Amino acid sequence: MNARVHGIVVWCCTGLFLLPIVWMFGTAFKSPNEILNAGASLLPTTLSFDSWLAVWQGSLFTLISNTVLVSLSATVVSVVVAFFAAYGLVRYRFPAKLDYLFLLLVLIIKMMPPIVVAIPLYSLMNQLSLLNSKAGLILAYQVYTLPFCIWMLLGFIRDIPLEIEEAGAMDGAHLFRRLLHIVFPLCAPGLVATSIFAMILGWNEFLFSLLFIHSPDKLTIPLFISNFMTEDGTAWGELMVIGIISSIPMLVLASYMQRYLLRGFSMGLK
Amino acid sequence: MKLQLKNIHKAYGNNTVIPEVNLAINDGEFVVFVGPSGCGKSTLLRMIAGLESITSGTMMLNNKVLNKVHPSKRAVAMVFQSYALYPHMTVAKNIGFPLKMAGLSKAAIEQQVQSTAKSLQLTSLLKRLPSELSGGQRQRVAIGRAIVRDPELFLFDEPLSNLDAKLRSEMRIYLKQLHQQLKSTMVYVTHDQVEAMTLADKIVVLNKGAIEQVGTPEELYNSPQNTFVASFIGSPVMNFLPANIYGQVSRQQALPSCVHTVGVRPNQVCVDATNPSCMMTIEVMEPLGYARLYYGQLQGNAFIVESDAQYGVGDELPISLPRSVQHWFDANEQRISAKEVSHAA
Amino acid sequence: MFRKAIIASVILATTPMVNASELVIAGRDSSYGEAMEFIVSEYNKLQPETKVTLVKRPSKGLYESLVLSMREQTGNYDVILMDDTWSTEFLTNKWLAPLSKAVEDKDFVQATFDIGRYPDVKGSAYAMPMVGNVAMFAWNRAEFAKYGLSQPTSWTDVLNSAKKISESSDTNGVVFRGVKGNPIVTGFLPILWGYGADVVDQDGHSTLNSPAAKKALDTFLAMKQYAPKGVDVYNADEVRESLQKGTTAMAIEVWPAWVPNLDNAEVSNVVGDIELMAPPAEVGAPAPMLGIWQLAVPADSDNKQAAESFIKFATSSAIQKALALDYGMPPTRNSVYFDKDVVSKYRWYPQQAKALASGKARPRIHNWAEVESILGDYLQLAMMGQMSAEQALEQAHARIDRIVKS
Amino acid sequence: MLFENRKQLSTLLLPAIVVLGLLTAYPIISVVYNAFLSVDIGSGQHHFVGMANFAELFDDFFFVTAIQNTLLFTVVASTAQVLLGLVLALLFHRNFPGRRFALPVIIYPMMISTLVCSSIWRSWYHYDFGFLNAAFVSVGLPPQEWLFNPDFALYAIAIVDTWQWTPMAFLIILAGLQSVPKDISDAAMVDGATGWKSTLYITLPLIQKQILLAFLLRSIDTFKLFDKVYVMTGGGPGNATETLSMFVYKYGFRFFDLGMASASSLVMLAISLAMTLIYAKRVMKGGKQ
Repeated sequence: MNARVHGIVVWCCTGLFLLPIVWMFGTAFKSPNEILNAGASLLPTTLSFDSWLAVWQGSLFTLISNTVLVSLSATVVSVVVAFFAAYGLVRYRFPAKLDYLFLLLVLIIKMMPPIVVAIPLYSLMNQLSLLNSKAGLILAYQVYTLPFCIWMLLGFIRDIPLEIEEAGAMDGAHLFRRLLHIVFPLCAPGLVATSIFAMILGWNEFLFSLLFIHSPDKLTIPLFISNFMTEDGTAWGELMVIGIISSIPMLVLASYMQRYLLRGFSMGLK
Repeated sequence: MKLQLKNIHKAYGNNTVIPEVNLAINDGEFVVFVGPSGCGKSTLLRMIAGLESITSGTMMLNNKVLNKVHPSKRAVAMVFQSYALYPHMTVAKNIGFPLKMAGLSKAAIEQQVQSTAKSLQLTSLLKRLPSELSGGQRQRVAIGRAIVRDPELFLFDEPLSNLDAKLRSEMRIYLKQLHQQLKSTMVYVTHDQVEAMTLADKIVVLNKGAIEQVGTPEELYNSPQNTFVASFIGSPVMNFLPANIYGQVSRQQALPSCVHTVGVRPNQVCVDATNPSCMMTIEVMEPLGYARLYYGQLQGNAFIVESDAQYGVGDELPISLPRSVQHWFDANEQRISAKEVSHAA
Repeated sequence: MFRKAIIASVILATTPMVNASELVIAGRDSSYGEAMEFIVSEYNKLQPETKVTLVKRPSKGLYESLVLSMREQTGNYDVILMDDTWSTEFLTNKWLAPLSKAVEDKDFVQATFDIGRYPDVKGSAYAMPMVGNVAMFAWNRAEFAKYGLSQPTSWTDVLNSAKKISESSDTNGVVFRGVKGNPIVTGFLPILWGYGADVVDQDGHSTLNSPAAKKALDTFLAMKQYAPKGVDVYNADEVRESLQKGTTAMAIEVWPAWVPNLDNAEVSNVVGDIELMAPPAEVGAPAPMLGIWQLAVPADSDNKQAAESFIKFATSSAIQKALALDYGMPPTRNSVYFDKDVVSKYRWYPQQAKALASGKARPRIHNWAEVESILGDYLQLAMMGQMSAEQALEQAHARIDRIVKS
Repeated sequence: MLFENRKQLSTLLLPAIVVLGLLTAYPIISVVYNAFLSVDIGSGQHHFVGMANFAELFDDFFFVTAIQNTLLFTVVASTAQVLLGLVLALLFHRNFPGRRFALPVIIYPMMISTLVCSSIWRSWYHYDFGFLNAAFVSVGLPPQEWLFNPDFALYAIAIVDTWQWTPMAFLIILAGLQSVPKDISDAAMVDGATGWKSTLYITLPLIQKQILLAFLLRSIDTFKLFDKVYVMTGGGPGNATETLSMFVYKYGFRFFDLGMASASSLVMLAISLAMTLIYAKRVMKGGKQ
């Protein structure tokens, strides 16, 4: 397959994937009346900003900045903690297969339905006086993100040839300098992928945010989104607008980070 | 004495890899560990590097015990088989890395990297990533990274095995020059006896985790201590014949009774059309250019002869086995020196 | 708006000042949220010293938040908005604080106020009714006239009219909420009650195996063939849509809050055609289903006094009138139902007041949600034809009897 | 020697152990404990009921259906996602015009809030007014019953999940591909392996761990399927899309019946553990000296 054909094929696949997103953007710019009678149309006949005006309000900025703060912090904490843990688990020898046991336990945590975790976690957070605080939410998100990050990073760390690290040690780098100068940059694609996922987990998290936060000035985006889907009906235009607004920061982040993802080094032997 | 290994023992759990090794390496020596794969040579090297722990015994560098010193603090440099270049760093960064770890200033690093690169003819490649280099270039970068900080000891772990034959012999000469130039102590691991012979001041032959013999290349070649060393050193491999068969195929007086096996190097067998002691049917012939290798059997024992005489496959090769170049081994495969024999006689 | 401006001054004279404090109110989003926001802003005009924080929970999140918070006694909330079906659980768990005698007011529709008393209708009030929802029956008078049908008075009438309309036109006869869970149950309850049957009796035993229940379910299932395709996944959205688009002639269960725009020509094709009335009964008098949203003070609140004053304010007639007119919130006070401004906007309000007065609350059992969910599961299976009406009721009966906690 | 220092190891693992221990020890213990209790949420009173909760669950025809549905969904959705993700990753592994822009686009569905995503598709699936049926009719195909056909509803949701989460499998596998040494595939080319052959025999085995990881993570997530069902079908029609998570949700949050919620969670855990252990084991292995 030559590069041009290859490109066309990929872009066609991409386009197909994109259809619902085009619809989302189209609907966001349709007037309420046009939404009602949309049928098979993807794009609006006339641009309408009604939905945007309805969503745009003062609290939106607070909501977004809260969400960015919470999910970014949760991601950083998770990725750093998981990076160390995964490194230890991959490289070090454990007695009695304790490493596998630990990984299995981590996996079980990941498998737990968040709802059953939420109820006891609520009591715990209450006792720690962490209810209704962003710090508490960041901590609570670790239940989702940390097990995930540990498992994600295992493979990427394992892919780094041992000899490169040994060379680092011979060159005078002790553990933490080796992690910083060698392991960390070499895991970059894996770390980026992991961070994006962790970030998404935090970004779209609904349940803990609903239960653990009650001050309006600390709420996150997903709760705001649910405002547009109520028993009284779904506000389609508004829902699509908030869908776009809430996904843009993630998209920007992912676009920025993708170069690390696509960089990748040949770590082969020859 | 630069490096001293006393009663070094290595085991993984119940699995003993190195039963006991004692070795002394002098300052400025080029020492080669050679042996078949799995003989423990790499493990030994990695213990010197600090990458493997020492189960028991004492290792001393410059008369200081090294056992518990972390590799990063040993002032030992190592060149890996895979070169282990940092894929995300340019050549300059790779070479400068040990200096950076040692806490040198940027200017100092820059200056040393430049001079090292110059000596290795890498100056034009400094901005490249390892993935953009050829095998030989990577090799030189790996060496550059090792020499840049002037270590107490250089370790080489089969550094040439990933290169093609031509490059390998070039690099061999280069390494030899480097050693003469730096006059530093180097320990080199290989499974290739040619490399060992050409490079070493001192060869350590290892087998099953134990040292079989230590000596200069000539010593090892001329008086191998046992059949293992005898067969491992020298190419093509030494011919071995049981003492009784040797008696039949050579027209010699009876060998001392303690001799069990007789070894003759192929290039020391005479092709003697006029007065052969026996004939060998040529089964395979390999021309080397300056000579030919003839493969056949003597009374059921494989035998190789190197000679410039011109014979073909199927021909009967007239050979005679001179006494002066025979190696005698006893029932335990240990060398019996001529002195011992004459003494016994 | 002029009316809003005068409310504050009216109430200023009637409400005692309370000390400066901070109130956190757990409310709902969407129209309830906007209504609450209005109340809060009016209250702040009156009590500028009191900082009121309104927490708008999504409708599927309020209950969970409340239970967790009150169970752990966090004291997070000072005022809560709650559905009357939750009150039995909250009250028996002693999670609510009693209100003072001062909240009693004869102006409230008695049935809506009594729902907040504990342990029985003679007990003291623990909650005040803010929104007086009552399930109504909707029918399209114009459509009925077309086929010479008259107002249905029994469920058999409904079924026959549905048949007639469906068979003679493209219009569907009847629509209801068929989606699994709570919706299908509330869609079915008016019929069940209309047949004189119920889910549980006074002592909290399941009575779903009664012959009347069987008849009710048969009627309900028979209606499916005159309902729009896919009614098994219909929810409020779809019911409203079918009514307003005029594609369906009747709706079994319509909550007034869903349809403030029935007569709004911009979104409705049936302006002036739809009648809302108390649901028909097959035997005895109609028993419309109450859906009261109450305001209460959690026992763990630290500002009970201020909270009570807020609740009283929020349920005052001036506020209710404003809520009814501007936010379509059905009131709970007689004076508002018969207010002429209000009636001129919602012509069916007198009907609604009547329905409210004779309204019936859903069973006062501890775990109604669970009972409702079980019943909903089996109703759906029967609706899908995967089980006969008899089997569905029998199995629902057995399971409900086992788990019900009164 | 590099990796034998216990103190270093504890330093590395301690943060994770502290965070996870603090957050999950109590929840895990309480789940296991509560599964054998009958708990009254209000008073906090509880008494031991042995296996009664489990008996109740397995006696419930809806629960058994939920297990079947969940397993079917997990297999279908995670397989679709990993396969599609693999194909996309292989396509994206080679450079092409505009790759830098196509990548963010292709992972965009994952960034959209699940609520919004489920709503978009709920609207698309609407029988009368939905985009899909409108598109079908406009090209002369009959409209489909997407969500209210009990035989198709689960697959309809699987389509949505695949749309949203294939990007995750794609990214994991792509990241794996990026760390495959280029010279290996080049060497394969020299050895005469053509495109797909070199992919099949050379590349795939090298990224086997990433493929397994994608499978592992996706099957855990799909096994927990909740939001989409909640928004799109509520578990219906009938019990066609009833899942285990819906059960746990119902017991945990609608009824606050901690005993039953914990018991159903344990059943969930047991099944998902049994299901994933095979590849979890293979993902865990290797990498040490």
